[in-house]
Amino acid sequence: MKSGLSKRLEGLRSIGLGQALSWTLPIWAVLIAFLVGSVIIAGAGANPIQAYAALFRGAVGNGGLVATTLVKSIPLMLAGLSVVLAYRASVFNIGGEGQIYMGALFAVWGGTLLHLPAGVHLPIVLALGMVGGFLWSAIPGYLKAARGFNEVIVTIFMNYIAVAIVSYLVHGPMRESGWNYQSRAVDESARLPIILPGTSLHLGLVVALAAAVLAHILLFHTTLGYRLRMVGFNAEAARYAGVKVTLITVLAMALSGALAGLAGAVEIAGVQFRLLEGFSPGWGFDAIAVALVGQLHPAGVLLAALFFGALRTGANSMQTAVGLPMVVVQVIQGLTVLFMMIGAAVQHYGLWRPARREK
Amino acid sequence: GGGAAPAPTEAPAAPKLKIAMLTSGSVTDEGWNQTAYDGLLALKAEGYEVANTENVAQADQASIIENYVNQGFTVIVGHGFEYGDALTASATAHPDVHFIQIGGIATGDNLASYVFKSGEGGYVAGVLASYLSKSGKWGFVGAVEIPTIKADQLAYEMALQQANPDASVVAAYTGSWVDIPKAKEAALAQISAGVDVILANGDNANVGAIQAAKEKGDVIVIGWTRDQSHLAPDNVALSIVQRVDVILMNAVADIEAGKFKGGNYELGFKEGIEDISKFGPMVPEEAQAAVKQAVEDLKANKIALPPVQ
Amino acid sequence: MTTPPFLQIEEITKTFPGVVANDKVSFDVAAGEIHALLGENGAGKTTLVSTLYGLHRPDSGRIRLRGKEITLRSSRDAIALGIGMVHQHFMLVQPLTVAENIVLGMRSPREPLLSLGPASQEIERLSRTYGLEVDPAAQVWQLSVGMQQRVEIVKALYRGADLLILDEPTAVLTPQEIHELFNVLRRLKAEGHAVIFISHKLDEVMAISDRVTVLRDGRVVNTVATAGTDKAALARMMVGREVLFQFDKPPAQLGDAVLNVRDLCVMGNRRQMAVRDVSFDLRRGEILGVAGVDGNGQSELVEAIAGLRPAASGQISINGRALAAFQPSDLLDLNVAHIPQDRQRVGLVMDFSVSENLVARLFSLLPFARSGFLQWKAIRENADGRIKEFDIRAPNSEVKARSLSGGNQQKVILARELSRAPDLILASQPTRGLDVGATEFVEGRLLEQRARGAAIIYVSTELEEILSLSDRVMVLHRGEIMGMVRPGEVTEEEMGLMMAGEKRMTAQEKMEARQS
Amino acid sequence: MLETLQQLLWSGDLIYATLRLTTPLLFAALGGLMCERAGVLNIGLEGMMLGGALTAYVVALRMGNPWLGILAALFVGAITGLLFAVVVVTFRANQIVSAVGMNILMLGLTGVALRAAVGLSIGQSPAPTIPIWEIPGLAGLPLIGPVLFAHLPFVYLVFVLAGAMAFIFYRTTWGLAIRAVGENPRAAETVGIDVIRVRYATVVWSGIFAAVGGAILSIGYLNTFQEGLTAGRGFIAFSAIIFGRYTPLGTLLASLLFGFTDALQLRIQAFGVQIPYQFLVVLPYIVTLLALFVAGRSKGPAASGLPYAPGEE
Ligand SMILES: Nc1ncnc2c1ncn2[C@@H]1O[C@H](COP(=O)(O)OP(=O)(O)OP(=O)(O)O)[C@@H](O)[C@H]1O
Ligand SMILES: Nc1ncnc2c1ncn2[C@@H]1O[C@H](COP(=O)(O)OP(=O)(O)OP(=O)(O)O)[C@@H](O)[C@H]1O
Ligand SMILES: [Mg+2]
Ligand SMILES: [Mg+2]
Repeated sequence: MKSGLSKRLEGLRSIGLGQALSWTLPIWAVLIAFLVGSVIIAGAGANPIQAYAALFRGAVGNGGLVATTLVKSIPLMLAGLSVVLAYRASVFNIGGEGQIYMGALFAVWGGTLLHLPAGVHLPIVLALGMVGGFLWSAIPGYLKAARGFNEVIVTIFMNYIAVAIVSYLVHGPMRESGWNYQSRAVDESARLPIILPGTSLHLGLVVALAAAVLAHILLFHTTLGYRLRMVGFNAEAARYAGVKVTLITVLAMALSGALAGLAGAVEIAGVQFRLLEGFSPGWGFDAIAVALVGQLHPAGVLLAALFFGALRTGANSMQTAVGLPMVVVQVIQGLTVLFMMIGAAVQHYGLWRPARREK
Repeated sequence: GGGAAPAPTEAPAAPKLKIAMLTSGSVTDEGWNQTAYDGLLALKAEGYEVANTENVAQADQASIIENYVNQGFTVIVGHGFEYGDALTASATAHPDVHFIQIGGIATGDNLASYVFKSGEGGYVAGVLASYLSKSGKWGFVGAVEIPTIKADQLAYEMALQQANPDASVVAAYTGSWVDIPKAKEAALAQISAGVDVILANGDNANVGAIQAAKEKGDVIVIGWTRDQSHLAPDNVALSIVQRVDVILMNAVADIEAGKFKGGNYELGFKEGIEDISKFGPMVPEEAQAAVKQAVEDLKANKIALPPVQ
Repeated sequence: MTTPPFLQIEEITKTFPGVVANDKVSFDVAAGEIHALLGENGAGKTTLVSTLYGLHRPDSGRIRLRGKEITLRSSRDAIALGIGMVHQHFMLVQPLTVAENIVLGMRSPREPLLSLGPASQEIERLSRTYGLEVDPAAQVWQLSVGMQQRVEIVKALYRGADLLILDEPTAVLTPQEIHELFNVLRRLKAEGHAVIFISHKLDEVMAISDRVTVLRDGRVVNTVATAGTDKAALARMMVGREVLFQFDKPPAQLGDAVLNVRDLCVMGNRRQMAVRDVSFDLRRGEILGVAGVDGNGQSELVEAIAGLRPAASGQISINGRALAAFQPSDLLDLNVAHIPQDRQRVGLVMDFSVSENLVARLFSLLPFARSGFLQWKAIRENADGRIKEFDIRAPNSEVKARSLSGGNQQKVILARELSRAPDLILASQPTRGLDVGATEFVEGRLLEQRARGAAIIYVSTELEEILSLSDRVMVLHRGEIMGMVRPGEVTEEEMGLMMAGEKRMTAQEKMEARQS
Repeated sequence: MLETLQQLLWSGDLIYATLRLTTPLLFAALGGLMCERAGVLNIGLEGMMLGGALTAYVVALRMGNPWLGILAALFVGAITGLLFAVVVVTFRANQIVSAVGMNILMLGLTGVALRAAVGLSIGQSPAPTIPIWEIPGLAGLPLIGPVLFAHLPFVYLVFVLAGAMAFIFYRTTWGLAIRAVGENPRAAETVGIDVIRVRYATVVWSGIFAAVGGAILSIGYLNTFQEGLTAGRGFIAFSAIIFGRYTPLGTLLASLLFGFTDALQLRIQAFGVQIPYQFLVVLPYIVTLLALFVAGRSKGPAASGLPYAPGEE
């Protein structure tokens, strides 16, 4: 028997998993979100055109801003890919946030406790970040696959626990000697080099692009990816075909966590260098939106992450230009996700027509 | 350099400074962030062009600073210890811009940090509390444990130890800057454990703690950062006031006078940067005098505060 | 003139995107008539009766009931007009009780409070009147399929149905149950109810109906009086060509034993022992039919052999290899093919392309994968070959399995499972729900495999089919072997008694019957 | 130390606080339970609570009457529920992801609306609050009176509602229809139940319930609002449903467990126990996870999370 929880995933499956949907859909979703957003902006007493102009200028107005937008997209790209891996196997990983924290934590350990030559240190630190996320998410993966726990609750709860662990560590054992509640900074040798001199754009972009390519290869060109997608679409059929469903489910969750952990590690090695409380502004949650707007395709995720990164970057200019609080950007993000989901459903089922038969 | 240099539209005459401020929380928090924002508004009233970004995530600090610099802002204020790295990096990258950190210790040629003398406020609060508490049980409610808050918690406890070795302080943190209901609940928990004086030091958390005291009637709260008596005039005995506006005014004046120097400045009662509000009606003369004396002692460096941990 | 017929269907047309499911369908049904609807898969039978029940809105056409034109916006309207329907897939809510299911959606006399007590009494009264025994307090999931069907009929009668529609009601019943159902239908008919009866089984249609309407490609071919026609004529109308009801099956060429099962016990989903002490052998070139009412351990037996379900005790050995616990992945090594009963939920990944589905079991082997990387070229070439060989009707190998018709989906599974010349084939209900043509195709392929020397386990609930195809037939009742018989040496009635658990072999007979 | 802790456990204050902390959660959870039983997963409870909290605050402040604030929150809750229903019931969009979008949207909207309606002087603008209602007669009882019968009216209400919901689910035709729709919407449709309407109704109610839960926070316990005030309570409510095995009583107990551990951890802190507060703060999550471990699997309604289109075969 299929459990109710795995059945509900059919809802996700039924949005087409990227195959049948038009690539223009996200564009429409974004446009409509901006249109509706403008009503809200006007309602809040600002001029939407000015606001959007400022948003646009603030995101890509000059080379430095483009670089910033890219930098902000990097964690979203990696975390978004993480979501894709899990969702393709029908695992709802809402635990990206906690996995990002764990990845960052492991990366900081590697970057501060190990002292290795450049060229060796950085890869090890990034790999440690993946290990952190991998281990942290293997727990809910196991609880789901072997004990039938609802992974949504478990991952949500584990987010809180991860944040608390990091908070405890930067207050206590890992606190930098001196004044602040923060960890030491990672060694220079553990940092991602800047790839565009004069900007903040670091090598993490290349890491994210490589991760996208690898994720694509993994999903569509390896037997593991075939197993993963098979479990995602139909676990029973997968079991019948000889796939070890429990193992693949745990693995999907853990690999997803590894990518989220990498997002944390790249942010440490590329931008923040040290761990503080409140290290992530909620990438783990934004990543869900990124993955879905990217239609659960690695390439789509890259573009969606760029879009969200640009929103984040441009938001500040919008605030200074028209005096709207930054949360307006969240309005647009939320609307984009909703319209994207509506659009996907409409494309899949047709509008107002009875759905196709699913016997 | 942030790519293409901005085209500063400076008038040939002495240009008015453009001042931008970053806060990690919301500027409606009745505490740390709102106080800073009030300071910024004071500058605005003086005719300066000001801008601010609130709820700044750690990951966004650098880019927002960069953005302001690109927009031609010449003074950038990072309000909190967590801006240390971002301000240090930007200060190096933009030697012609002035950077200010409040509540931290980052320094640079063009980066000055101002930190409240750790523990002074907590000590004064402790002295007052020792007069107001009947039960000998004192409470401390914070949101998230950060250096400034912790330092004041310790000084508060020290004042207590001196006044009454048998009394005890319990501290509670809610773990969230915005969870006011939980802060209220934490205060209620302390009150039910017999606490009758609470020092509230956690931005939004204060609002919750003060409401708990108000609800319970005879519990006293000492507010923090700004005068919080309006939240519960019958319960707020005193607020320790942090004059961010003065810091900013002074710094801006220094900049305009060409006297601005990077470095780390500790400021307290002596410098007029920390202050006490007016007393609530429940504070007896004797206690008022003791508090004023404590302030004087601090100004005269007569009190050895616990070292920052 | 005379009174108009009870129900008149006039020029009903219903299209789905890309399909004209009903094309100007017209016929009528009289009160006290059992009217059969016949047609191949996809002919439009279900669509038509769903329209009659208010689940679809026709694009055009009219429905008259007792001479008055009616408009059905939902099944609520249909129920109010006295139309009741027993769906192909039962429409029961499993965790609810029989009584709750029956009153569901109706106004209660104590609205909004439920009043299950009086309802239960009424249910018991109906049960007695029509011989439909049901327990109002039982939860539906605990009931056998036959009992669930009775609940469905009571549900319709409880709502005061004058017209009862039954969509393939016999597909899941034993001969005895079918017999009982027919008695019920005759009683309903005697009371003046009109009945529309859908079936693929021509014998049943001949036995129960007064008239037959045949649909093909959504159009009415003809409406004829049952008394004036015969099976061959009906089949011809349905398919549009001559249909052979007999295929020539050469005598079995038995080879070595492929499968030995000893004292096998298997637990079912409801924690009951679903298979009890089953022992048998199977040799190359032999088809062993497994007969029984749905839910008597057939699927558990097959699943245990396929490694999908652990054996509680006993032993299974394939080609002389006895494994303590088979894994589904072992089937590849053991060269066993498995055509699962539920082709859409188990046999296929509906959202995978046809080419991906065609390698579902084999994807990790050469030439489809090399050191962990999929070889898409090989996978596509394989698909093109299979599609041609098995005449799979798909626009290309990259369309999703979901978009194929049921018959073609089954062909995809056959094409995959038979591709490696298996030693043992486990075929569970491989023709269920398929029409005459598709059934012919599947049976033909299995006989080919038998001729090649494969050993085949063939599970079916359809007696006629099982008797014509098998070399030996094992009858299961509540997980026990009731009999191991040879077609031709047994009557359908005897088989029916075994399936109902009323006749069983002795232990001695069982021992002897183990081997072919 | 142990003595005081023991004292605390007996003091009644812990029980009082448990009830108080449970109430907003339970409101949201009961709302979520209702639509969950009809087959719609609602992780959007968080955003819906936030909307209710903001509305109640602003309206109570502007109109000077907390009850008008509650009324407005009910209305906004219904609207939010309606919007969610349009997205997931009519358009059949994925329920989990849409809810994630919904939560992001509501966080933004409440932030923008707060500034537009009240500006920055939130601290200077306390809203009138719902008064405590001491149940006449009962509140005077020794020991239990002040603990059980001197609460916000919503505290009594929510327990009554939990009971009422159990009654509705198992004793009325509506409840039967809701359960049927969640288990097998097709079957429900074939007996004339309007599946879409049932789902709309329950989702709208879930919005209303969640909004009340939020309103209790802003103008029941507090008199103010801040961005993100609900701080994850909607997610906890969502998990209380699953943990409570999709029944009203189970959901009630799960919410109580959560409220209790939260009240307890704050009291452990108040007694100066030397455990890093970070670990105490997450105690409710850890306890719930452990409890889940003990409770084992919990199976939701069979059609939970699945979009439904009427008129399919
Ligand atoms: N949702 C759909 N949308 C469009 N076309 C469909 C849909 N479902 C099925 N079809 C088409 O309708 C036809 C018959 O499909 P159906 O599912 O009725 O198969 P079937 O009658 O069981 O199969 P067969 O006749 O091959 O045994 C096929 O051509 C199929 O491609
Ligand atoms: N909801 C639907 N959406 C799209 N196509 C449909 C739908 N329902 C039925 N069809 C199509 O309409 C045609 C008629 O299907 P219908 O189910 O009525 O056939 P049937 O005669 O009942 O077949 P079977 O013998 O397999 O039950 C088929 O081509 C089918 O694919
Ligand atoms: Mg069909
Ligand atoms: Mg049919």
